[in-house]
Amino acid sequence: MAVIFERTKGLTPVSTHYCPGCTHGIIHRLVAEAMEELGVLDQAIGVAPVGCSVLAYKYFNCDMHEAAHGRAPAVATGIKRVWPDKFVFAYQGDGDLASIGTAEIVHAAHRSENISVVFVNNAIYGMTGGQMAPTTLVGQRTTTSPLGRDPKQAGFPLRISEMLATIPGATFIERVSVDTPANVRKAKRVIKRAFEIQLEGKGFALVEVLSTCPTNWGIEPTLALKWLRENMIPYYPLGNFRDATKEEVSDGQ
Amino acid sequence: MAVIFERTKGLTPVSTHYCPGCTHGIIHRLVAEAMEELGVLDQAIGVAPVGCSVLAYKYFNCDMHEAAHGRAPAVATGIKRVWPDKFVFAYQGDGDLASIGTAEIVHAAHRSENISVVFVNNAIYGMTGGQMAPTTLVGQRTTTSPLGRDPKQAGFPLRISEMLATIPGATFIERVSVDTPANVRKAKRVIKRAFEIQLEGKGFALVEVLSTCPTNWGIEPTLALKWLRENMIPYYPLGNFRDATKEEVSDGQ
Amino acid sequence: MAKVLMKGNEAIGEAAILAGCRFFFGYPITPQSELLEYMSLHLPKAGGTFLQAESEVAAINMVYGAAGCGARVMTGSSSPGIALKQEGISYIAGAELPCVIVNMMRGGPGLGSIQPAQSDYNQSTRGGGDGDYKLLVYAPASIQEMVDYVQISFDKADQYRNPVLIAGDGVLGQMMEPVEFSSQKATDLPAKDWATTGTDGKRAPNVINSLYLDAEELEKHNIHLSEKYAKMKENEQRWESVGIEGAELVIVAYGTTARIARSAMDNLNKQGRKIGLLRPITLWPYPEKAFEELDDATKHLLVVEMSMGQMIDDVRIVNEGKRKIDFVGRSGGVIPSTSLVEEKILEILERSE
Amino acid sequence: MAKVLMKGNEAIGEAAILAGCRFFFGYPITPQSELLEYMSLHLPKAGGTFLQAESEVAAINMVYGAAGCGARVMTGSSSPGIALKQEGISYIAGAELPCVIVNMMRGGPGLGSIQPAQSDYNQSTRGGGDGDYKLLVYAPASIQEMVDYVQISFDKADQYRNPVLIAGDGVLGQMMEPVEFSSQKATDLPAKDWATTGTDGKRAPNVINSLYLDAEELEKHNIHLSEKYAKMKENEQRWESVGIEGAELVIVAYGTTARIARSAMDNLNKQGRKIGLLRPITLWPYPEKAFEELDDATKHLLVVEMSMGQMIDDVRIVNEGKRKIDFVGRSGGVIPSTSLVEEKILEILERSE
Amino acid sequence: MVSERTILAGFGGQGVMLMGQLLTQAGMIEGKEVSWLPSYGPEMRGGTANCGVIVQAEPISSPVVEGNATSEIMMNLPSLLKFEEDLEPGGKLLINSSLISEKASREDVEAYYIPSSDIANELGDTRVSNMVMLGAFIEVTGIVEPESIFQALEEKLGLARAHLMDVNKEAFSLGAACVKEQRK
Amino acid sequence: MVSERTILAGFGGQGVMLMGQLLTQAGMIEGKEVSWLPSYGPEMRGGTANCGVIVQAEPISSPVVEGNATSEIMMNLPSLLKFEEDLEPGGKLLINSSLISEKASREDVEAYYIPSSDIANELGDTRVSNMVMLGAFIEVTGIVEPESIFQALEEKLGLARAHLMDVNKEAFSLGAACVKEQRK
Amino acid sequence: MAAKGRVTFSQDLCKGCGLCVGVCPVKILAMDRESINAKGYNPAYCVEPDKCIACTNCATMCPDLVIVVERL
Amino acid sequence: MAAKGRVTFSQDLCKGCGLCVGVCPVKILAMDRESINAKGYNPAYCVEPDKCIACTNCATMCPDLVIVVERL
Ligand SMILES: Cc1ncc(C[n+]2csc(CCOP(=O)(O)OP(=O)(O)O)c2C)c(N)n1
Ligand SMILES: Cc1ncc(C[n+]2csc(CCOP(=O)(O)OP(=O)(O)O)c2C)c(N)n1
Ligand code: SF4
Ligand code: SF4
Ligand code: SF4
Ligand code: SF4
Ligand code: SF4
Ligand code: SF4
Ligand SMILES: [Mg+2]
Ligand SMILES: [Mg+2]
Repeated sequence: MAVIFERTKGLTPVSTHYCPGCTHGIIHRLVAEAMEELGVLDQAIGVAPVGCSVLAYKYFNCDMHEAAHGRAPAVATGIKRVWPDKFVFAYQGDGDLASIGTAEIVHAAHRSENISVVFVNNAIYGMTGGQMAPTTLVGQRTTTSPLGRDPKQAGFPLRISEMLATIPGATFIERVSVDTPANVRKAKRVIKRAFEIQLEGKGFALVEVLSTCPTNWGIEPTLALKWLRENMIPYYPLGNFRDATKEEVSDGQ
Repeated sequence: MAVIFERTKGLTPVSTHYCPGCTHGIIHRLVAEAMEELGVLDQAIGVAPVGCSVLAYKYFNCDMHEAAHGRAPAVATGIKRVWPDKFVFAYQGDGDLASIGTAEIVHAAHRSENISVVFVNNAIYGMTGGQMAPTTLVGQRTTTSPLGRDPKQAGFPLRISEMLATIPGATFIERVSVDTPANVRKAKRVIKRAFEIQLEGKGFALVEVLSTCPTNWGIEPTLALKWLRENMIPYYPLGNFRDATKEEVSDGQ
Repeated sequence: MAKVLMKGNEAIGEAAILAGCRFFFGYPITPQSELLEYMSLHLPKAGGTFLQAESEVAAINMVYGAAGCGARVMTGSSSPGIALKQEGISYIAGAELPCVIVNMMRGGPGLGSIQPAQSDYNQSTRGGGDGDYKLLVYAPASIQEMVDYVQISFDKADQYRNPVLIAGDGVLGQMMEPVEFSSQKATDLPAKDWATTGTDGKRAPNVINSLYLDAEELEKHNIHLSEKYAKMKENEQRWESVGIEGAELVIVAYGTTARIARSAMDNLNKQGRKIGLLRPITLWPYPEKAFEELDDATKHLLVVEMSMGQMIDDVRIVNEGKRKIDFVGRSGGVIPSTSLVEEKILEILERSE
Repeated sequence: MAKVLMKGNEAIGEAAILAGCRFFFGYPITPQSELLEYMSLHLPKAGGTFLQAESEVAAINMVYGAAGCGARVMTGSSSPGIALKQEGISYIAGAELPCVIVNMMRGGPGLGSIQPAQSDYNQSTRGGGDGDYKLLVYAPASIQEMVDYVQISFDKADQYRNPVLIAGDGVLGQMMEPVEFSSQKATDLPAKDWATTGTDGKRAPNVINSLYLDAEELEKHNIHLSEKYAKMKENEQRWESVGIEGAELVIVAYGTTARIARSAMDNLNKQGRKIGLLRPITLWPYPEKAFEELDDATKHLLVVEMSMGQMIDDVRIVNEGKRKIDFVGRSGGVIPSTSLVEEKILEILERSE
Repeated sequence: MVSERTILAGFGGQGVMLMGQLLTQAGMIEGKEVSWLPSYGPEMRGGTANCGVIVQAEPISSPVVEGNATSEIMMNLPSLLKFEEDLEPGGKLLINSSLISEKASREDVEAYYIPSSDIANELGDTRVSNMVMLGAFIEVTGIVEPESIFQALEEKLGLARAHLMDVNKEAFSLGAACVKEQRK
Repeated sequence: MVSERTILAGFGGQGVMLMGQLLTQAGMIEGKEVSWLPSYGPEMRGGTANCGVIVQAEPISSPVVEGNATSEIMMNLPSLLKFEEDLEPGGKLLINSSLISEKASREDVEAYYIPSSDIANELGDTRVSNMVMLGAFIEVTGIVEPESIFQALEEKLGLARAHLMDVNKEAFSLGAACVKEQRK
Repeated sequence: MAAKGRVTFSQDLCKGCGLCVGVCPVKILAMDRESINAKGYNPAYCVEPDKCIACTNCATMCPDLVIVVERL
Repeated sequence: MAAKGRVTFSQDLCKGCGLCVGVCPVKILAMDRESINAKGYNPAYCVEPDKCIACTNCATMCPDLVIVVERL
């Protein structure tokens, strides 16, 4: 008889403030387990964003720094430059990373900061009540696209992973999803791999995780997973967009 | 007997403040000629950046708006949304566009703002005295990379055109150079094409122009052109990176 | 027109549309997001454009562009978002463009809380941007007043070619009150012949700009701006005063806290006290003239704010040592209670009796 | 140690390195870029890290991160760049982290000019960010003083866990003067047990944060901050006064203008006048105590600034109507001349004679 | 003088905010001075919702109802525990007894126990439990006429949802009836 | 009392800033109070450069040299036109007569005309024309010892460029000689 | 033959989202519509504990770490 | 046979950068080391005007619009 699944020590023993069925909770667990399994919890400094996961500093069981909206990569840069040997990660939402924080994430990748970023794309601004994000799908209704996102007005959704993958310093970029147990397990492996890249000193790694927001999508949790699968994955294909550790030459030339 | 080359009406009759041999002057002429030839001068509103071309508002012979550092695409957005039928262009340097203004240019492309951007990449901050830009080449000495740009510390140079070309809304992205008469003529055609795309209402177009900064490179003007050719073009290949007007489907899917 | 029950944020949006605002550039933030949301639905219907910018920085620079075109344009945010706009606001003031900025203040500093506060008084009146510039700052105290001041703000912005800030707070943004959208007429305003509209071949190019590389030129510009601000100081001070004649103590408070103070005052006056209220409606220019109305009976001023006390500086400046100044307030998003104010007043009066 | 001739910007850099600063995050801007440039060459030699950030916004947030780690960290910019940092500064103040920020002021508003100015007085002392917070603001008047105050700034930042701003201007940044880097000893400072260093399995996680979703919690935090600021107000006021005893007029000026004012004062005193100079070294806390030293002979205060007059507010606050306050200054990047100040003084004295 | 300062509180989803708005709107329809102030705190994510409503003859200064409530509608236990102390002595306390088994802890208030969730359930629509409470509230306070509430509701529902009027009205009168019962 | 407030101005590339720094450093070496204040305006892109240097016994208050210069070194015509009025009556005005054919327009100043570009050219290094002017200036003012200037120059040049000392020294003495000539 | 397992729910942490229910391959999980936990939700529970095959699907999808899985 | 052309220099606008000189296919442009223009630079000029083939290379590269080219 063996316990094969239990609460990770990477999370503090508190209940989160997330809405029922919000997949932020799953992603928190994956990040925490990856840190625990890699044995870096006591050397880790995490950066929480502004967004629904703003209170991540209460949940991850390691030193944490709460950043300004969008600036987590800059804050993480400041931390990593001071402690090059510690494990530094940022956890960001799509409003945080793909909108207000665009410059900061592009340039963290550009400098190939040796940090790990977990990018939770739920195609909406969860925290502030469901406004449109750059990642909101065409036609998707939000409180600031009440008739559905109109590409004529607001453009087509931004694919961050594809964009960042063109940057020489972006060592590792992969998109995963947490809509099924299989995908959750896959996501865990990818997050762990991204973290290892930092431990190997190989530079910037980002994992984009497709996530749900049952509350602001107005869809109950199980159907939200289905919606993610049927609507988000076709536009945001899963897979690796760059793994410079496997490229012959990774000098940006 | 015919005048086959004379001063364009697109420029005011003043001498610029640019250093001798600075190719900002050539690029100004190309932009001005393109506007004149397309007959949009009296319907044009240009946006000047912060950088050596900050005084562009004195040179272009049309309504002009001087933007804050890096924010020209946002200012141009504000203008274009008010006057969708006027011709709106932004002129930006590489510090302005590729560093502080990263978010603004990415999102202007993301929304496919129907504007034209002329992006002058001289691999340095000219105006402020030759500091490192995101586009500064590896090993290039600047006042803030006095021993040469070290990719370990500052990453590999950012290729903006390649990056923006991944964005669905970026209708047209091309890189040109002004190092030879042939390349200057080519640059003119490309700039004109980019402007036409706006006139056709097809969305965001950006032309990256490789340019020199003899003063801060510390290289006299003719050799600066050679340096550009031998060092910049290999890293920043010339060519078109996206022309969605030629793609079958351009709906971002 | 009949009264309707509306949320403050939404009422501002409607008032702006009625005042001819056709462009809104903003970024979501609690407790202001409903303004964005309202605009996203209703501005297009009025033939206008709503755009959710990628950030507050982008939003204010879009406003800068649109204002340069001569458009009636608005943006809104809350405290940390307004902090991000400071450079842009300084540019707009420097380039002398009209626009209206709404701040639904919340607790700070930093990320703070999302609850109502008035701790951006300094940020609003002293400018967080660089250089010598001033905003015209209105601090309405009810949804009706907010609505009225939206029209006034756009008109004054045009008249002075200056950005106008409406300083609200989470209470005013979130609460509902009946409101009337009277068809207030816009004042006669000068033509915007400075705007970027394309020359149309009919005039020399217009330039929108805040750069003056020649320091003497910039100084001239600064002197011009100063003269404009002096004019605003002379003509635009607004306030409301209630029961100040012969008052033993006058409360100085604005916005939501002025309403709470008013309740406290009414309660005490019913008990036979003589308490007055001086409510600044313009935070800049500060209503210095209002203080001239105070009479010798008044020995005490009590400043009430939802902050640790920021308006005190302005009261001290006007007061010039004449009366005792006290302060009571709550901060961080806590709304002071009527009884807190009453107790403080009684304490002051007892102390001095 | 022998004197060396150094540019102000470079001297700050050297002083910071000597004071143990090992991290600098900045973005180029005239007239401050030499500080960046100096750091880019010399900080790595001292085992430190220089990083040119993608923007001022990123730079201040890198500072936020590094300061959270307990590092001695600095950033520098000039006026519009400082405007962009306001949100970040508010966060750092809210999270109570030590760091040193240098502002080499230039003309504003907006892009303004690149010439020396002091028109960020409000931005520096009143905070352009949201919420109730204060910076400790030093305004040195010579390169030597800048150097000395770099060490003091780092120490005070650590002591109070508060950002410190060094308010210079284009003149101080660009000029050269002989300077001595005395091996000033750092004061005894508390251990930074709050820093994010990784728990090492030895303690509970540390959190760096400015968010308090519960308003009452945030208010508690605000009260704690206020108490800290009160302590700073009590203990950190600094100023220099020259010849104020029996002075008929006292000039109030800081930084570069204080030096010009001093020349004017010396000239007039040689002509038999009795002019004094009160030079605030801390702009916040404002050296209110200095004004207690003034005696009854002094009927006039003359504020001299490279702005349209921003420090006047603080002088009015302290003065409480006691003395006549006049102002003379130049703005937009123009440096006031000694004779301008002399003429103004004579005009005031004649007027009142 | 008719005047009520009311705190309404419960879980998100219980229609607390709407209940407050209907009351406010009804007051406005009758030409009274009214205000509605919601809490919009982060606790909303956690699931609680509350608002303060003032309906009175004189102009409203402070819109904050805190410590001086003349009446309260408490839809769940956490709300009762949090807000009970804000009621003035003699105030009216309406408790949703379907979800709250506790009694009022104070003796100086006038408490009513309305099994509103159960009543709504019986009506076949749990969502109308707020209308049950509102009916009870109007019966207790008489601050506005039922007709004004119905008019406000009609405006809220609009044409598309006009068919919901009946069940809401029924819920309202069952709530009122429940109070009459208790008063006997 | 030895004291000079000097404005040095010319084209970028004429070594004006360096000249000012050497003077300042020399003053410091001699234990005098000194300051050097450059203009760093946008006109630098256009190609002009100027700085103000103060060398005196008492501590320096205002480092700004404007309207009260005791001496000036003008390397080109635009500089002369711009700064001539800043010279105090009786001040010393050193003019690079190789590039400036105009004479001083004021009569109340002591003017010297040094063909410094020509002299430098003859020495085979146009870059040392600043040292020619500096030699002349020191000869005129005596504000510091030539040795102090040489020591300052040595420190500036460092080991790598120590071989340039000789030509600079020669330029310096030719400048001084030129003044002696004119004084006769 | 599939492994045998046991699932334990910390019911008070459960937010009643139902994600676990849908992913159980042997369909033995359900929401307990009868009871309300401390958080105010109907918690999930295991209807037929014996049938659990210890696949961990439920725990993998649970956002609130409610479930511990053992292999017997 | 190549076209014939004429180049005219607004010498006072010239900044002496030399870009025109290097791109003339018939090598007829040079810097005038003798004269200094109003801006203080040695301006470019055409040494052998007759040989101009009106290719516009020089004008194309001139950053300061100094040169007008005519085809004869
Ligand atoms: C400067 C600033 N602007 C805006 C906000 C308001 N705000 C808080 S969270 C958020 C969006 C969060 O969305 P996202 O990053 O997608 O995270 P999610 O909540 O969806 O997980 C915004 C706009 C803020 N706190 N600060
Ligand atoms: C907010 C802000 N930060 C910094 C500056 C200073 N600054 C002016 S121009 C410039 C860089 C310009 O470089 P680039 O965009 O490459 O243009 P170039 O001069 O090379 O043409 C900088 C950093 C500024 N004016 N405003
Ligand atoms: S609002 Fe959306 S993203 Fe935020 S906790 Fe709720 S479900 Fe998750
Ligand atoms: S500094 Fe460089 S980019 Fe700027 S004008 Fe001179 S050469 Fe051109
Ligand atoms: S472990 Fe697998 S089989 Fe067992 S209850 Fe969970 S999902 Fe069902
Ligand atoms: S997934 Fe977790 S929180 Fe959701 S119902 Fe199942 S046990 Fe409860
Ligand atoms: S037009 Fe051609 S041939 Fe004639 S001068 Fe110019 S470059 Fe030479
Ligand atoms: S290219 Fe133009 S500016 Fe340069 S030398 Fe030739 S003519 Fe003169
Ligand atoms: Mg999101
Ligand atoms: Mg550049």
